[in-house]
Amino acid sequence: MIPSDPKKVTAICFANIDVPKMHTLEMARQQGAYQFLPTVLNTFSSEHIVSEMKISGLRGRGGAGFPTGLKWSFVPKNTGKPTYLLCNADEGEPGTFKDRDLMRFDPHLLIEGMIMAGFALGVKDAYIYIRGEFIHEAKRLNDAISEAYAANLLGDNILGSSYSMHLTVHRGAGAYICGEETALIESLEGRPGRPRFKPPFPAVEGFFRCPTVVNNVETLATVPAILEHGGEWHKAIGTPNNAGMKIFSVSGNVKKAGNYEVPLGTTMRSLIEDYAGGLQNGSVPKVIIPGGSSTPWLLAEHYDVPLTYDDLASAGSMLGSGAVIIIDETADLIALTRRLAHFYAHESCGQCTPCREGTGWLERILTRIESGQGKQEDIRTLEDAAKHMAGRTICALADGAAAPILSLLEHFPELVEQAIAEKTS
Amino acid sequence: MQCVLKWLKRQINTWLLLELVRGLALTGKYLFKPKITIEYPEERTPLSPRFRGLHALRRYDDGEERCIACKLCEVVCPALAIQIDSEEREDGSRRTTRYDIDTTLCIFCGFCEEACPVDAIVETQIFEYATENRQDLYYTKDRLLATGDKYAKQISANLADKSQYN
Amino acid sequence: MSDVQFSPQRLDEILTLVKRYPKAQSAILPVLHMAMEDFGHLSIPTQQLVADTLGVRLMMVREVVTFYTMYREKPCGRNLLEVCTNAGCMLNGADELLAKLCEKLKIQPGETTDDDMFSVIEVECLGACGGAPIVQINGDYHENVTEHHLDDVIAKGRTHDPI
Amino acid sequence: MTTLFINEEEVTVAAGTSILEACRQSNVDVPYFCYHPELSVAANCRMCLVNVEGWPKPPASCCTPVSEGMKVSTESEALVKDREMAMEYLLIHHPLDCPVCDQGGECKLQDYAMEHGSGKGRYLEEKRIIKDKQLGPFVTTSMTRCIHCTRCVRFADEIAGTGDMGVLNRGDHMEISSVVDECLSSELSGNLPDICPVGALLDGPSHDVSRPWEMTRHQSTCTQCPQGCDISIESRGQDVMRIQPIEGSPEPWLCDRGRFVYDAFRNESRLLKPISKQEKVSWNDAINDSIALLKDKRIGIICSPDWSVEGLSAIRLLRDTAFKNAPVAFDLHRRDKRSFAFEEGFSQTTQQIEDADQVVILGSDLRQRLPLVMQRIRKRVLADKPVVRIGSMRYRTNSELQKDMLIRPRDWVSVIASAIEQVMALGKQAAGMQAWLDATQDRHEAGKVLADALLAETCSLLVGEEIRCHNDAAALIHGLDLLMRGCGHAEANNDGRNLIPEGMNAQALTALFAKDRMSVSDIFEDANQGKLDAILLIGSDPIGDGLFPVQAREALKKVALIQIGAIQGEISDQASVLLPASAYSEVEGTFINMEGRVRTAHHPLEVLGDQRPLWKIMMRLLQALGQDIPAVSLEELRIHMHRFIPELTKVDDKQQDAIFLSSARNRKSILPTQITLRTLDVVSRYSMYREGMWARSSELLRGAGERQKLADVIMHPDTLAAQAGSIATLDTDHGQYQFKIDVRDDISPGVLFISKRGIAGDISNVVSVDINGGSA
Repeated sequence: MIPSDPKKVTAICFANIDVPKMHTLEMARQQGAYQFLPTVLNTFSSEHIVSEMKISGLRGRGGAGFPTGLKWSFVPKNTGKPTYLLCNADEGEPGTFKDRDLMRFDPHLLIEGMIMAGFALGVKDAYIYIRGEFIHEAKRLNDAISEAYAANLLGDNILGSSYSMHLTVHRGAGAYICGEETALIESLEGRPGRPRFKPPFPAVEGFFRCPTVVNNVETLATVPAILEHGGEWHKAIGTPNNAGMKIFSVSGNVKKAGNYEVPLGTTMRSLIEDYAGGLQNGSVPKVIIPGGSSTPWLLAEHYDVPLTYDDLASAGSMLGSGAVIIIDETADLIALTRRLAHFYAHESCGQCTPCREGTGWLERILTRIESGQGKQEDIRTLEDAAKHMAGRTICALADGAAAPILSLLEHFPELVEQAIAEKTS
Repeated sequence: MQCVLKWLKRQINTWLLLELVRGLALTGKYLFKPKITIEYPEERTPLSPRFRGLHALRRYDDGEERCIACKLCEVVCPALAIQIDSEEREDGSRRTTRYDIDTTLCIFCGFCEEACPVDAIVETQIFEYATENRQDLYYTKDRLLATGDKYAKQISANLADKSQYN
Repeated sequence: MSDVQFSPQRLDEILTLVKRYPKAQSAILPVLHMAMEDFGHLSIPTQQLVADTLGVRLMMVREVVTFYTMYREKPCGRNLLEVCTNAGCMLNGADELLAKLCEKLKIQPGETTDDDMFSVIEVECLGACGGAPIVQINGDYHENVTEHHLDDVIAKGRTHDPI
Repeated sequence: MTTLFINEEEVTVAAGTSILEACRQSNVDVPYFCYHPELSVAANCRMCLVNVEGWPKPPASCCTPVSEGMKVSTESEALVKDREMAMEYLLIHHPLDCPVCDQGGECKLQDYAMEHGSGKGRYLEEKRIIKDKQLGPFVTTSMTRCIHCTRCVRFADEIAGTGDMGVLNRGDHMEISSVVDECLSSELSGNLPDICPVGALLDGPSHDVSRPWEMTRHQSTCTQCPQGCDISIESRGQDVMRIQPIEGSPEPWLCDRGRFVYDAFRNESRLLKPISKQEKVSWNDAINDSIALLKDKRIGIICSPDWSVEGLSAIRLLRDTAFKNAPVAFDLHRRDKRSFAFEEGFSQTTQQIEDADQVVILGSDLRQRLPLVMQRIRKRVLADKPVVRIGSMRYRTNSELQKDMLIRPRDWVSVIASAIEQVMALGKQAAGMQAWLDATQDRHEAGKVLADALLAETCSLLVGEEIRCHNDAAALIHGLDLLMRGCGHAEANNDGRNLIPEGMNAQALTALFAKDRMSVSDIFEDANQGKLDAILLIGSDPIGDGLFPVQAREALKKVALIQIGAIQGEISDQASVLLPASAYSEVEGTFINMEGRVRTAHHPLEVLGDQRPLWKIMMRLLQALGQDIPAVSLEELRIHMHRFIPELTKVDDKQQDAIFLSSARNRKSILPTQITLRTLDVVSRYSMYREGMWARSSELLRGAGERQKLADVIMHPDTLAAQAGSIATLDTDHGQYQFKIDVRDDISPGVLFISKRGIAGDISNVVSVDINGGSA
């Protein structure tokens, strides 16, 4: 149970994560799932929900941090076309693993959130796009959905109300780019996940050219608590412009890697030391990747940065999906960068020239440098190729691909130069 | 007075054969100086490796002709002396079926050499290709290749020499 | 028509599935997953079957099959070991683990053992970095994998038992 | 309208226009690869980046709509660097093989590399190599050069509608592929090399032969179908290398027939010297021999509609001066023998057809017959505008039609009658409707489809060969006109339908020969009955094409044939004298397409051999016949032409696109007649790859036609239990024929589809046949 005093809230999405058998409807109901749903369906209006969401200050938990209420308010009414709600569960950003836990341990929270969101947006058909590798998680969700259908929580006239919604789990098939919302839509339409250019935005023309809202798992899982306790309650958690709790997936050279839900505004040091058991080696990390591999690196000097969208932005990085990767002194940063470059080259969808050709090129240069064949001019080439890729493409994958390389060149130029100098001779 | 002196001077020059003596002295001087003329065709002056003489088409070491029928020489030729036809050979490569140079039109500017991306057409150091009729000055592909084959070594050496100025 | 066919139950399942989407083409991904389950890999006749079943063009299916990494056009070994070597796992020794695994099986990443028992693939982040290093074995996530664990897996796999 | 600033210049464009389009419209140069005005926007090449004031990142101009007051700049230091890098990215895997690449010299990548590239690549690793694809005989590929702009994929999807190209793999392994080799089955496939901005897709036939700078471009008009596209013929010396569409013409594409027919331009079947009694002779001898056969004789004139209007005017002058009462015929497919029974041509422009609320295709294999009109129909379908079809076969199209009704040709009367009845029931009236209706008995359900479409605000009827070749064609067409008038789509006394003509110049032919025009079969009949002494055949092949080869052969046993033409056909063996005339690609002249749109060919190919322009031959014949010569120059001839067709006086270069000749209206009311019918209806099929002397002489088109594998005779399996491969004996008006039958279930039962070539042509003029013993 989530306390109604915002000061006492310790978890929203993960409130019941440790409850055994929480994935069953029986146990979920015992813990309070779906209790508030009839109230929402029978007494709340769509406008009310959207305005509560706006008040709550909830920002998208998938990476971009766009205010959820605002996103919902963009959906045009009375277009004559159906509106679709898609849950983005294509969790693929290296370092991120929060949605997986949510879905396998507390799937009903997500389902409840989707019903409420769907109700607010007038959605008849909603889909959960889950990454293909999550075979068991997809099964968990499907089982939970079956239970929900059996209990009339999904389907026609939910709980006797006039609202009907169908929910389908759709498995991806191994493409990081499908986590981008328009690529996800393309993929759901049965095509390769190649992002679309915007405008038109999905809220206006998305799934099969109909208005579509795409939200992250964590975002949707927060909705029931907000509607139950009110937008103001949620706003009171965290810091003023960065309201609420956030799950951080901590990985890398820490003692206790895992998911930790903390209020926004908690410092990085506190997250690592109080929750993740501190570093494997040493006391201060060499590099912190604060929001998944696509976000620029922070150094030890930012160890005390409060974890909010705004503070991380002013530190020169991003909160992203909240995937904190801690790298200590033992790590080979060039190898790590090369590995990330390989990842982006492998995952580039291939449509935009700079990303298609640039990601592969960057990987090959880094491989060469790592294997001792680097040349002095490679540094300049790396910088050029990375810089002119970022922000010149349809989606942000190129930005993500450029970020680690630009961070490496900015913060550790001597490492690269050393690698080139040492091994070439 | 001046007039008389001038007349006297001329008389002396004439009657003492002084001009002849001076002339012979000059001749005599060159008789003993080293000679600068050569006895062409028995003797020849050295030619620059960049000399632009008769054209030749070159081959690769394995005997494959270099020319890929890109027609850049044809289009660059200011005298319109080159004519090329091409087609896809059975192995899929682009080759000429005709490569003619009309040397009566050619002004030996060397642009064809410059334009060639594969060093196929070159101008050799051959300049003695005078013929008894104009037809023989029309060089077909076979003749150009034959020239290239015959002087292959020399052409390569010249190209190697030239390459240092590129 | 080729001899690759879906079973009647599968066809029923596909029919139900198609109804959940506004257009049948949406079902290409899930139906391809089913085809992978039924036929092990996606040959061109299988892709044609999927296209015909859903009433879409073969090219659409081809595009999807070649774009997503989980669809295999060629058969792989009986046991598929997918080792994540991305950042989180790499920082926790995934590269060494992969090297050891390959050494044990005497193959390179991307290859299948001669007896067709094991295929090893290097994959991108599996989304479970908290349990790095991760190996996905026949679809199951194995977290905090050690060399010792891999020995068990190989031993089990050799006995023809499902891992 | 939206006003914005491009490089500080104020520009006003339609709202929703992209920045790139706005730049193009105001002649501001923005480099791009993937954008194509006729295709959807992909925004993947990232070459067209521009700066917009206040925007943090440079947007791709092709996919960013303009907004009011937007300040766009297309030149800045940052953009120079961005473009330089975009070129570098594109070139890292692009081979440096410009010297052997046919695109070299007209390559966007080459041009932009010079303009925007840095001149030096820093990529040191291995380059990507991609296997070439087989895309049929017209397209040669070199996929390693591909820059993945996906124009070809979008073309195959959106324009050709075949969808057989796609993008495989991802990242830098991405490649463009066709799904199965050799499957590019579009009749527009020749456009692929044109839209490829680099040398990945190249023109197959001219591969490795010529370079762009060697080409001389000749502007002309294609007469391979009534569409009459503007073409640019590219020649290298005497050889014709390519035919391409002209930018800015009404149609942006060119069909394969119009494009690859050039193969016949330099074919041995070209008639280059006068021939008399199978021997090459001088012009003087040939003219003398012709005069011996023509002077003071009763002659019939058969001419192709595809000559320039000047040439046709000269034919009229010849007839008026020397052969006053000679019958003239153009159509090789007209079974309806009533003279001046109906006139061909459109009453709408193709744009109006594209925009209409409803379009009905009546009995036409539109994709084969008018591929570019089909293209417009496809655009409609993609825009969710309805298209319905009634016909005796579900001819393959590249778009899904809303309704597709199968009928037998004998049902046309009852279809139209049923439609008339239904619109009359709704109070729509036109003078003559009732009389038309009274002359009929049966009603057909397909009439509902026609009537429903006619009730829309605007409606276009595309009337095809099934009706034009019907032996009650005049009545059917009149019925359709009545429907259009009754439903308010056409003024009283005007045509409303768009009757797809057999060839070019339909409207001009009406003006030139209206009263004297008859069916080709009439001329052959007259010859057979001894009413004629000679036939003057100007440019067509009634034995190789058309419905009357049997009659033609019989007639030519009795009368002499003088053939004038640019190319020999199957009939040429029978000709006493053959006079070589310049081909359509080799004359300066005026052409009129099916819409009545006037096209002028200004800069034709050089004349080959001893050929003369048709009008000069006509004048020479007149002179030899001892008549005054009405025109000694093209200018003088044009004075006569303007006398015959006054509308053409308005034609000058600048206005030619605006001038349309109106199609003549039906002058009299023609009612359906009863025809005795036998068991099967016969429909002759048209193939763009084998119809006409030019197409048949073009090896390229013949090859493409063979891939199509058109069977000689096809029937529905229900028709007399026909089985594929069985031999059927057909009882016709000309005796018995035996055929191997092919079976298809997308045609109407009771119909025999005859492909026009081979023996099948012999019975194609028969309206109906009986079938005997479908034994194997």
